Amino acid sequence: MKKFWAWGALIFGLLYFILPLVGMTNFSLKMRRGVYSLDAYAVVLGDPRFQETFTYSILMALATIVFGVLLVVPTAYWVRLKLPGLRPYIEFVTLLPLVIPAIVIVFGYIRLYNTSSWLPLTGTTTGTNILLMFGYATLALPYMYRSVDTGLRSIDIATLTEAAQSLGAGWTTILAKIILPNVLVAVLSGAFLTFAIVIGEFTMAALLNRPAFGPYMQLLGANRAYEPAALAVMSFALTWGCLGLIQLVSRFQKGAQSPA
Amino acid sequence: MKKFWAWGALIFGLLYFILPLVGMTNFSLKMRRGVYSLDAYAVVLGDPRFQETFTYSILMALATIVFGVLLVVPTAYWVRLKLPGLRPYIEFVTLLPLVIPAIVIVFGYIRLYNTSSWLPLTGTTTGTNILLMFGYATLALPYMYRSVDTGLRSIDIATLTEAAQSLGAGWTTILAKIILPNVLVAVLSGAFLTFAIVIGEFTMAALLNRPAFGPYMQLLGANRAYEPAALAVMSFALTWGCLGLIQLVSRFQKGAQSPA
Amino acid sequence: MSFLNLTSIQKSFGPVQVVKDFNMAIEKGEFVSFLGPSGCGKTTVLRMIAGFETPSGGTITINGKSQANLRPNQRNIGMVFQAYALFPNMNVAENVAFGLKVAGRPKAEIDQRVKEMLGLIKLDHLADRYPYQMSGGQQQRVALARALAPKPQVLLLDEPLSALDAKIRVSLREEIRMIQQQLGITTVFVTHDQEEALSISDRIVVMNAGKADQIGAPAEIYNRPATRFVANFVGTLNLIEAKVVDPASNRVSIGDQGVTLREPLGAVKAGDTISLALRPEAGSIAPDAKGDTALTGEVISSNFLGSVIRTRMKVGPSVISFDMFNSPGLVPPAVGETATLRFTATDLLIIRD
Amino acid sequence: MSFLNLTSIQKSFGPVQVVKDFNMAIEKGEFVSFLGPSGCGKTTVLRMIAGFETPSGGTITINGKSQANLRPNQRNIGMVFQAYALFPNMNVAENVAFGLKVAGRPKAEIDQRVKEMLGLIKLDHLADRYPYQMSGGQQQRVALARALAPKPQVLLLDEPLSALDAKIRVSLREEIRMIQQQLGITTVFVTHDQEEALSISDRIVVMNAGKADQIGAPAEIYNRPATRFVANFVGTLNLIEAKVVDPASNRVSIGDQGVTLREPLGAVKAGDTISLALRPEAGSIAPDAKGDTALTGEVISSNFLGSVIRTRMKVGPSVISFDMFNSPGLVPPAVGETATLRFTATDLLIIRD
Repeated sequence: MKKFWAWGALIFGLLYFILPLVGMTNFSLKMRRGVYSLDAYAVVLGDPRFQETFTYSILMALATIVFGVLLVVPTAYWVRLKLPGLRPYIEFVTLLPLVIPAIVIVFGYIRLYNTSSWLPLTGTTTGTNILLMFGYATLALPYMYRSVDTGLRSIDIATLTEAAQSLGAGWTTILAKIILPNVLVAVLSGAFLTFAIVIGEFTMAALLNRPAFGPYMQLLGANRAYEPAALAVMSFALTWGCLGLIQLVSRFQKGAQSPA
Repeated sequence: MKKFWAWGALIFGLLYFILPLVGMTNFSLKMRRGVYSLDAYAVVLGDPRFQETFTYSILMALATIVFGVLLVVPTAYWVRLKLPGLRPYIEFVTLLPLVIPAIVIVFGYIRLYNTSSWLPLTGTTTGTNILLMFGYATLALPYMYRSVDTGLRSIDIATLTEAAQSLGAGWTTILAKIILPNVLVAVLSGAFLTFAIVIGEFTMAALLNRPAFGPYMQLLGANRAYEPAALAVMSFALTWGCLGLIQLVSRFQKGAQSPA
Repeated sequence: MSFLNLTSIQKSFGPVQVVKDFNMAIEKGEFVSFLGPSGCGKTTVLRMIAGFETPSGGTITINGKSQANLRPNQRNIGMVFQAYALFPNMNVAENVAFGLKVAGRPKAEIDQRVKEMLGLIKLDHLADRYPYQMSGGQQQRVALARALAPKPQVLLLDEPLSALDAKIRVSLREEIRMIQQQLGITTVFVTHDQEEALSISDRIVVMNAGKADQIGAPAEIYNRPATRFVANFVGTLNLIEAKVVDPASNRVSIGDQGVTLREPLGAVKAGDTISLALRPEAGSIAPDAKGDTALTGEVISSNFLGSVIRTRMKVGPSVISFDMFNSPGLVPPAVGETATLRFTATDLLIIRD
Repeated sequence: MSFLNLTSIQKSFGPVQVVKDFNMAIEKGEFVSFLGPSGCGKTTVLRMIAGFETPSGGTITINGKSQANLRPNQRNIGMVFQAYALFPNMNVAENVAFGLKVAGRPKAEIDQRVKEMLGLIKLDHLADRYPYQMSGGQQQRVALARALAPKPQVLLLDEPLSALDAKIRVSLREEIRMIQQQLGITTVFVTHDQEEALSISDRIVVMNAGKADQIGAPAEIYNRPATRFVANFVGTLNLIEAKVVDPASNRVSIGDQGVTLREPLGAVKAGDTISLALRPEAGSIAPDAKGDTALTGEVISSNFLGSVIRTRMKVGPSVISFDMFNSPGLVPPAVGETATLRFTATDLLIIRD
């Protein structure tokens, strides 16, 4: 029984993840006929549109992370501490973005904030960027919220808050000295996931017509042969790096905190 | 402090979810100049391409659910029971699809299983459908796995399994009579989420060039005014319905099982 | 006026009234335990003193000052929790220093005080440890030091020993009592463990369904329980049904055996049924047992519990348990045998509620 | 050959040897408890009998048949778990019927047997309830009925009472013992609670670090502990340091007070230090206390614990605790007072390990 599952997992993993990756990596190295080379990567990295879209997406990711952290951490803390009855509803809300297609969200934004509306956000570049960040934040909300909420669950925030209060601490001290340091790893983990999601997102950026990395990847994919493979490998390496960082950071946390 | 957050949540909810929806719904009803009508909905529902793509996506969703359940339930059970040390790794693997852009997965599949490869899946319609289902299953894997795993966590499967064994039950009996009935709700909840995801998915279906509902929505969005709004509202209603079913089913479970 | 006064305290959560008209005056330096089963409101009262809950009615004063408008962080109260609640991101010294830092004391004073506190709990050598590197007992001692460091007016202990192992529970409770007496700090201790409350307190409040059933010194609570609830909750107790034979001379009958009580029977008449209480350790069946009263009955079971042997005897309609200290030579009475239990009539309490 | 034989059982998890050469023969119908602290291997032995763990070495036979190649569902063993482990999707009757259904018994027989079992645990009226609708004590009784329904050869109880409240724990343990004696089923009971083991068992195995330190009847375990570990784990115990004065006449000195032991001292010489054990309930300081031996010392503390008052006395280098039953008239000795503790010399055990 054990062996059966071990083999099953191996074959599944091969067909699903490893083989496509290996195949693609192999292909991306074959731009120069007959030999392996990094030509495709050089072409991609040298493309000014690559640099432009990649920088844009990174900046958007950072903005989304800051917005998400400011929104999620105090909310999750307050809900756990004072409004535990609301938790199912908040969880429900944070699940919504998983199932509302990105298209619907973007269409809604465009209809509501178009140039002839009361708040013509799509009229300016900054406005559209803000809308896009809102959209990204919505996409990342489930992961950020769950990550922070799980982090909060692992410490007994109610008792820690009361202990700090009885020692004379106010809300600012409690949030800054007790809560944040103890969920920092969870926040970072949520931030990395947000980063990975924003870098890879296609639909929203395309529909709002912003120069993001996702649409650039697709454009390349439709018109070139080797470059998109190189791009995909790079993109994969980046997200893998993010995931690796999450794991590293969680392990660091395990070392520094209670194993319970 | 409570009030501040309550207001904040309300305003946030309005700007983020409710207003876009209201605006879009309102717009979708204005196809006939000057009066509210369901014309846009009639047009959409009457479109043979709508019927075709919608049916296709529903069938794909069902296939994905069946594949996912068969893959996830025994795996999650076995991992929890016998290989708890593997859980972090399995969780890691199930997180991957969240951060590997769908584009990367599809590119990988196309490169690996194209018409000149050892397994030319993209050469036939059935093959491409299978590939697409694999892709969908990958997208849905995190939700399905987490849902089932959470369901398994809420019952003490190790002890229940041992209790059943000591009463003479073999593996089949245990899975069929003890485990499945107790995680059915979690499985359904994962299935509904999968359904919602498959119905709304765009990138994979578009790149594999299959007649799915997501690309149809985008096509309509690019060329029409009122119909896409109607479509988005319908799509939202569908996903909302799925989420409502999940909640209903979980509440039913709470009634029928331990409140602990 | 006492140091800590609780006057007509009430607390409702929605339709449920958890605390009903609770009154208590605690003197400076006193160690008072709130003892009761879970859900009796003892923790709620403690949390109202700390300011974590707002009373639905009544007033709380500490040192003559009403606490009504003070938030928890303004009350200068030390609190120790069942779950230790050490800050996981700080080491022992930082945990103990937290309250002093928040109060903005100068660094030299903080260092001095932290050292003093760690000496008090004898953990000087662990100042750099993090909570997860310590045992539960050590963590709880650090929590105690942290609570005491800012010199609080009142120390509140919320079941601080419940999460610990039996042996550490005993040693830590003795340490807590010693430190409390040394510092002379007014302390309220919440527990559901009667032995804990009996061994550590100056006074005990036995709480039942949101009210104080009895307030008194440990021996008073144990030996003269005021209500049936207190008698049952504090220690093990035989409840014996008796029939009044002659109210004037305090004669009652248990089964068909006559007994003369010492306590006046009060307003009852011949033929009434009353309840009497007898502690299992009050009587003895040894041939040389002393006592002015005897009850004879049939032994129905005899259980070896380690240091004591608990025997059950049927006397009339009631079953009476009694304990004997185990000793290697002792032969416990056999089931079915007839035994005579001797005790002093003053050990028979009349339960009136 | 006994009914259930464990011969040279060993079990390692990776590099950690949890069970080391464990031997035990259990007679048909016997009630045997495995008693020990957590991590001593008692549960692991039980799980090897059930087949959930495979021994690294040794053999297990039941009724003469080796269990080595039998999977857990082929062993016909009834098991009750600490966590109840009722199937949440089945009601009480379905839970009890599960084992019989799996065995493919005819429906009439199943119904009959379920009714009989529910009668045995006195829960006939709750047959249609689901586990979540019942209290912990009721759930555990159903778990017992479920385990007994298929008439297992052996009943295994894995800390079945640990999750229950104190009062229910006592009543359920008496019920378990009664049912066990009624059915005459061979039973192994795992617990870390010495009172539980002492009160319920025919024989007790005290386990320590994967080995059986002592096997014997409850009174034997309590009164004549074979090792220091058993003496400490079962009951509370004073360990007293003594100096050998004259090995021939069994004279030793405690502090500067001479004592004559009853047990032969064995291979020691004058001047050697030995450890003696004395139960806190063995002696008394009452003026009329009997006993051929006395120790005088200074009282250093006196704690009211409810039914007993525990006093500590310093005698030479050792501190001796002793218990007196509380009684309303008793005045506990004051700290600093000199007291004389009288006891029988046979109560002083020599600890040799």
